[in-house]
Amino acid sequence: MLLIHCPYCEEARPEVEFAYGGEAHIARPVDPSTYSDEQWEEFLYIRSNPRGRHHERWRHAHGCGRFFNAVRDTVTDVFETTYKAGEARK
Amino acid sequence: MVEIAEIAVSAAELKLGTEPVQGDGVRLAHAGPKARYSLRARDAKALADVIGRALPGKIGDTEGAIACLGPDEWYALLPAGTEMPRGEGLAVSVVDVSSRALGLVLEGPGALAVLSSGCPLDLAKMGVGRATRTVFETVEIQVWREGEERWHVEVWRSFATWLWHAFVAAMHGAK
Amino acid sequence: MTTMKRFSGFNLIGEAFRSHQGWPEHWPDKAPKASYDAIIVGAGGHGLGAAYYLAKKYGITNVALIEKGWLGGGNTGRNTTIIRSNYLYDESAHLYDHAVKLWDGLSQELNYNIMYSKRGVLMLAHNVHDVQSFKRHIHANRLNGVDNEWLTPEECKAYCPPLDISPRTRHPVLGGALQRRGGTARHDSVAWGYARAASALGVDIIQNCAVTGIRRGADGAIEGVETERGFIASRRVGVSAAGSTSLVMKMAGLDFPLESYPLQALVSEPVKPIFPCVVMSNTVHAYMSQSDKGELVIGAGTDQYTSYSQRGAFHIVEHTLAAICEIFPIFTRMRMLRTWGGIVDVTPDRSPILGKTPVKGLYVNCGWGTGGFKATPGAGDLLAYTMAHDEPHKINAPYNLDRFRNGRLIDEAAAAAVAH
Amino acid sequence: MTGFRLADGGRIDRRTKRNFTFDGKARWGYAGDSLASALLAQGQMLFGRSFKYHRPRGILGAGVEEPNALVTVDRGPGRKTPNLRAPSVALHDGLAATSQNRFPTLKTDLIAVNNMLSAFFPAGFYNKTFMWPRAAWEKVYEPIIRRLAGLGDSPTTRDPDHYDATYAHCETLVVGAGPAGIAAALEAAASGGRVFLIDEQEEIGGGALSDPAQWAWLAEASAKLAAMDNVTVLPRTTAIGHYHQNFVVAAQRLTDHLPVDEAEGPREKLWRIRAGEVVLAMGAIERPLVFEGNDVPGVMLASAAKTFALRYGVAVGRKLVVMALHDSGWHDALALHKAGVNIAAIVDLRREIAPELAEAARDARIACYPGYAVTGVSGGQAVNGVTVALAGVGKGQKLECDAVLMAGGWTPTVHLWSHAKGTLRWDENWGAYVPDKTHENLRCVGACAGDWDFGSGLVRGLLPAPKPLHESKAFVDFQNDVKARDIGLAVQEGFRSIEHIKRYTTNGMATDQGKTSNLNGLQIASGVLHRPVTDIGLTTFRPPYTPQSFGAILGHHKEALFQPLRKTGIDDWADAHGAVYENVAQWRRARYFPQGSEDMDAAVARECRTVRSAVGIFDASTLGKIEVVGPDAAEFLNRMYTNPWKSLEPGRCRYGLLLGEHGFIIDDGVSARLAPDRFHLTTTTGGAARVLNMMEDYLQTEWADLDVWLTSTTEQWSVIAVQGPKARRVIAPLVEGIDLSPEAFPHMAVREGKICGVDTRLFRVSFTGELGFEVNVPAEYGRMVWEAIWAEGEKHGAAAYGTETMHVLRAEKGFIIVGQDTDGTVTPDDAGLGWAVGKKKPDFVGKRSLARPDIVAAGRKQLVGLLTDDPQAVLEEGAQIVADPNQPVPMTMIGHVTSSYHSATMGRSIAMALVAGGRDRMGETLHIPMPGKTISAKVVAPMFYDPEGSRLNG
Repeated sequence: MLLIHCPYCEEARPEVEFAYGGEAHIARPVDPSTYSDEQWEEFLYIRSNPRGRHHERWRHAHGCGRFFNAVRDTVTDVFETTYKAGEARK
Repeated sequence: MVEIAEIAVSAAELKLGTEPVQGDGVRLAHAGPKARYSLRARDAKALADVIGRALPGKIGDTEGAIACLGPDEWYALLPAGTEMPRGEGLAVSVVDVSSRALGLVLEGPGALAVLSSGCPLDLAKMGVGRATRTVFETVEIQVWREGEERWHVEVWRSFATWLWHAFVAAMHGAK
Repeated sequence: MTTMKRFSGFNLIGEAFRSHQGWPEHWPDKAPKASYDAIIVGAGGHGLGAAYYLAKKYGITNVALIEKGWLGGGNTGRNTTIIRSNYLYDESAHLYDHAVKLWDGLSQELNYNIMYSKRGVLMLAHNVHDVQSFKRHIHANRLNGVDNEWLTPEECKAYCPPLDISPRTRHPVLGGALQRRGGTARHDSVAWGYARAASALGVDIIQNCAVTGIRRGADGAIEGVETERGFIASRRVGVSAAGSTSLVMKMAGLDFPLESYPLQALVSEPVKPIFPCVVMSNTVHAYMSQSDKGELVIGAGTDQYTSYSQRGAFHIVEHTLAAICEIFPIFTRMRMLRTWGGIVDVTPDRSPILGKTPVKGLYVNCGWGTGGFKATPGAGDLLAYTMAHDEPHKINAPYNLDRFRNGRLIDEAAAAAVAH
Repeated sequence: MTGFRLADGGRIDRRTKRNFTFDGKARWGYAGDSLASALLAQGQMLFGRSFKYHRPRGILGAGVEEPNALVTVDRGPGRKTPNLRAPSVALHDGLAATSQNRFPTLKTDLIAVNNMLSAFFPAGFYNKTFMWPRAAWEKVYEPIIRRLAGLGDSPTTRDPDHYDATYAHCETLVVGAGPAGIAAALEAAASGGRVFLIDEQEEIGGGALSDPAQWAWLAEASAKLAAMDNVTVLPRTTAIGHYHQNFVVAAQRLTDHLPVDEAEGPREKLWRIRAGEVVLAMGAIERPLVFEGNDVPGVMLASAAKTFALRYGVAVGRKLVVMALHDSGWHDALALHKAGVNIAAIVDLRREIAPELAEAARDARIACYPGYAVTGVSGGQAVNGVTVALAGVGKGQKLECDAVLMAGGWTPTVHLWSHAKGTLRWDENWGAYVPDKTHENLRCVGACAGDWDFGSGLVRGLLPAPKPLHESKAFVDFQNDVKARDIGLAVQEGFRSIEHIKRYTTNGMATDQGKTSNLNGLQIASGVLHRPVTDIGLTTFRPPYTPQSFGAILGHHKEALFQPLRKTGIDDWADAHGAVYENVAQWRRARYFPQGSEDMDAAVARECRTVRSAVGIFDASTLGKIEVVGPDAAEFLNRMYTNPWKSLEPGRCRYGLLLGEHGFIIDDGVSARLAPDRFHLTTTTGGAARVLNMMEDYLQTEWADLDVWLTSTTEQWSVIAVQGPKARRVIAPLVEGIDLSPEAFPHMAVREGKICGVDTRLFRVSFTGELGFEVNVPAEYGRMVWEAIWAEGEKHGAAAYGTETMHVLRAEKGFIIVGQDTDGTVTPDDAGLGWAVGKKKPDFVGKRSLARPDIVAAGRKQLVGLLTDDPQAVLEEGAQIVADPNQPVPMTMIGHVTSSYHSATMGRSIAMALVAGGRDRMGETLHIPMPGKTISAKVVAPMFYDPEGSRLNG
């Protein structure tokens, strides 16, 4: 069970309090109708799925309830950092 | 030859306890009726003005029976019947959830162990007067440390029966 | 071509009298040649199958199979070896049944006992919605010529005695869907059998040779692959790299709709025969069978986050065993012997991608999620067909990349959607 | 000495006898004995039969590494446990143990014939045969193989025992309570932090338990630890695995060491420990030697013999020969001699022996054979001698003995280190892998760190083989019967990596998971391949460290506590009124209320008729509810749902349709606007949590600028649906402060007031097509209000109805159920809900996906109604639909039946179906091929009753 530092609660909490939210920094277009089918496909489905540094979303669902972002190494599962939603990509 | 004995009690047959249960150094009881409000706002001050009460500023702190659960979320646990203004039209959310949850109280030197049987938090490090949302195994709860050895647990109504018996199982060493 | 000493009881006895010194290598370890007619990246069951069928059925024998580690060392050697084809949609039923037909008689074809055991796969229904969903499967399967039948709780119990069908359990058994042709096979033997047969047909199996790049020509078409052991030229490259597919595709400049998740499985200590079939329960989240060795083989769930660590969380195992003992309460005293983790590559509709890519000469087979083993011969054959004809077979045509753009998804999981 | 029990010594209590049985025969030992030591004391050498060849086997080790002596312990009905290791089974009065994998008896095992035929069963033999005739694999060969394999028997009844589980936290966790572990614990404890010290054995001490010289110190240290309240010492507790960020799972055995009648409380307890720092002090396991006959009962590890003598006061033989490659063998031999065990000889392949050791041996009158090696063992079910030869070649000479001790060097126990993905380094001095790097706050101390003075030894722990490898009958993995030659064969057949060799030979895959065989296998392979061990690789250790009962792992999650079953506040009433239930998501819901001998069809028909003709009452409390509050509430809902919300006036309700971003329907429900800035949303029962999480996601991450908040109120409200022409009359007497007249309170409106004196949110909505109300009251009043409504209802001939009737009634109106009439691939237009999509809205969740090529393509499956030609034929839900029933299999299926019922109201069957191009097929006859018959049905609009909706007004 991972220990995840919640940037809002400012403490490390057990994974079972959190819900994984997939890759981070994939913003929904302001006006999707302007997107081509290819662009829309990319927004919906294309993911970087890297081996190594991964920017991802978590929600402290059973804690403060907030979504936030994290950088985790997908080979070691070690978190490099976590930061609040809306903050710039780290 | 496989022969599977019937289970003694089924999940459907579990009943929510009504009388307190005394275990080895720990007592499980109902907290009794409460008024409960889910309070939300970006601006704590605006919300405080609406409800006319002070709000704890830091997540996990409590003040006047109001806990700060998140950056824009507070939870009030007040005497039954307490009313609260809704702040119509303002950038706040006041929702009466008095009936949504039940309060269970674990008290005694053994209370920490019972809670820790299914809650993965390091509760020993949780100060008196702190409160947080967390889980007991798969069920979401709120834990309020009301005293060194007194813990108030908020749980949604329909999960209370399971939680009550999970506590009892932990109290009796899963007997 | 290397000669392959035939496996048979007769030869086994013969060899016994000379301490088995006459058995040759299953497959010679080859160094890469400068170029091949076709290259398969990834020597799991699917890649091995593709290499074998390219040589056997489609006449392309100058084939290199390159593998970054040891063949069969990925999900092929880490799964719970369940074989079935009772899928709902026509596309899936045809795909998996193509595989099941190939499983039948594969031992004889490869002259390698892969221990395909038609023990039957029983899927349990625990609520009204399960029943509706399974009946839909059964009717669709029947009209597709795929065997799948409905069993009452009592019939389920008779088929699998350790099952608790008491109506007082948390998720009472309301019935089950049984595919009698379903079952299990020995995963390592499948990999080794294909490897031995493929190399006997001239396929070069090159292990410990990671792909480091994919070379494309001015016209964008594939020219070959860069590897730790140098460049290998070929105008046809098939990638069958499971959890690593995203990484290989990036080398070709392609972003894929894939995510890789940890999946755990575990076995108990071996015991005498007690569990006669394969049982799956989606509602309780458990599936289990008993291996020839006597171990209870149990599939656990995936972790919630993507990872390549091949290491899962313990609470996943807790939930899995709680589910197993809920359905089969006689097993609480059994002991867990070994757990392990694999990396499963999952697509948005949880169905595979098997066919051509936007890059000429580059073909892909991926996205099998947790269900790849059962498809091994079929996936291998269809990848081989697609590479040989530069166009997909009608069975795998629907499993293209376009579906994520045009919305023609094949979503079996959604079809079993959570109810009202 | 009596039997093999030494005159004195050991930690056993010679005043307290323990009676037990082995294979039914009465035996006895002392308190403090293990099953193994007690049996050895009585001269039992034969303990079990091997997995494949059923060879007679004795004790190899004194701990968890034991591969041979597996027993089944029977503690009464439902309490049989197979495959326990005799050295790890604590002796107690009444212990009933039986040997395994033999037929019929341990002494005479007929299946030992396999042993004669072993030449025919080399590694991987099953891949090479059993292929002809084709059918015989499943019918003949496989069943036989299965019966021969499998060690002990599985339990066959429910386990009466209970199991406990907990989380725990500490600053320092020390795994292994040998001298190194105890020292680490004392040191950590001094700093005041919370310390856990856990050890798998009956008492702490580890190696010190086999060294009387350390007992005084051990007693002192134990007392000191016990006295510190920041230290928790857990014996009989095995750390089974290390997981991310120092999460260590350990299992404590609480009662198996006690007589059955004294065993109270849970059998085992699972400790899920999160530690700041983890210190591994798990010691090292001695390595057996690979020589001909090394599996004859009586051949064992030197360290085991030492433990049996010094800890349990048992000599493993009357005349022992030690085969050493390592000084530790000499130290153990001398210790044994000192304890009164007769050591006849020490054989050591090394020519140079440390002078002080050689001298001590001479003083002890122990014959020494430096430069010699054992080349063979004589004896069948027990050792009667060994052959030793100079440098292990030539005929050699026979030494009489009844036990042979192997000292092949040591293997650090790095299992948990490896679980944590810590890297390993090959240590030449040890001839073993030792811990190297880790990213966890984790360290090893003592032997498992490669830090312990065993003296020196031959690092390549192999004896010279007198025969060519392919003839070698020396065993590497004892339990799985893997011989040295099997590893040779694997290499010969082209297997190069240790992973392949392991899988092909099954070396290291037995219940001991290779604790004594992995390294020998590795060294043999490296020898054949002429490549250094480090080139062959290392098989990764996986949890658990030792086999762990399922029971402790699932803890409290069994039987009634397996998973919560959610019930509504009205559930008890339904129960008292004979409701039959169905499970929906985590809830149980009343499905129907049979009266007398009614079956479901009869009950549902009656309930339906009552609702249509009078009034019915339904518990809808499980529906998900979300209170949406804030100035931007309407804007938010407008973006989430397909239809427009801004125009909805306070006091009015609207049906909302929710799509995923992929454009497919995922939820629906009727929602009400209570005030300009406050909505009361409802969702499906199963969708509640999913929908709230999805809305939070958009709100927090896409539209963070909106001032609106979401609060789950699912459990705040009990919801009672009152439906039917008499609905208004039923609730009227109970309602205060709400004008129920049709003019004041139209369909799809909401009012707040009181009912039975309780606050209510009263909805005028209908999922039945009848005049209807949904009464929302605070959950704790649900039962009271329900009973009041019921009492009023009875005056009007009301019926309580369940989900099945609800389904029929809504189907008669063509209302969909998300998850039944949709399946995650259905768009609003497919479902005939195009009207619920705001055409003028620039955007909403899922809108863009609705423009994808395949979604706008013709021929998509559309929801239609079906009327069977035979009005009494009720289609099966899930049945497939074809246009041409006479086509061959595989048929072209054009759709399937999603909902199908007998409609008492219509006096015939009705059905809904998803059919390709369905709306263009109105009036067409389609076919539903069923086993043995084909049913024909006409395509109609999915609206069977009161199409103009006049009944809504009662």
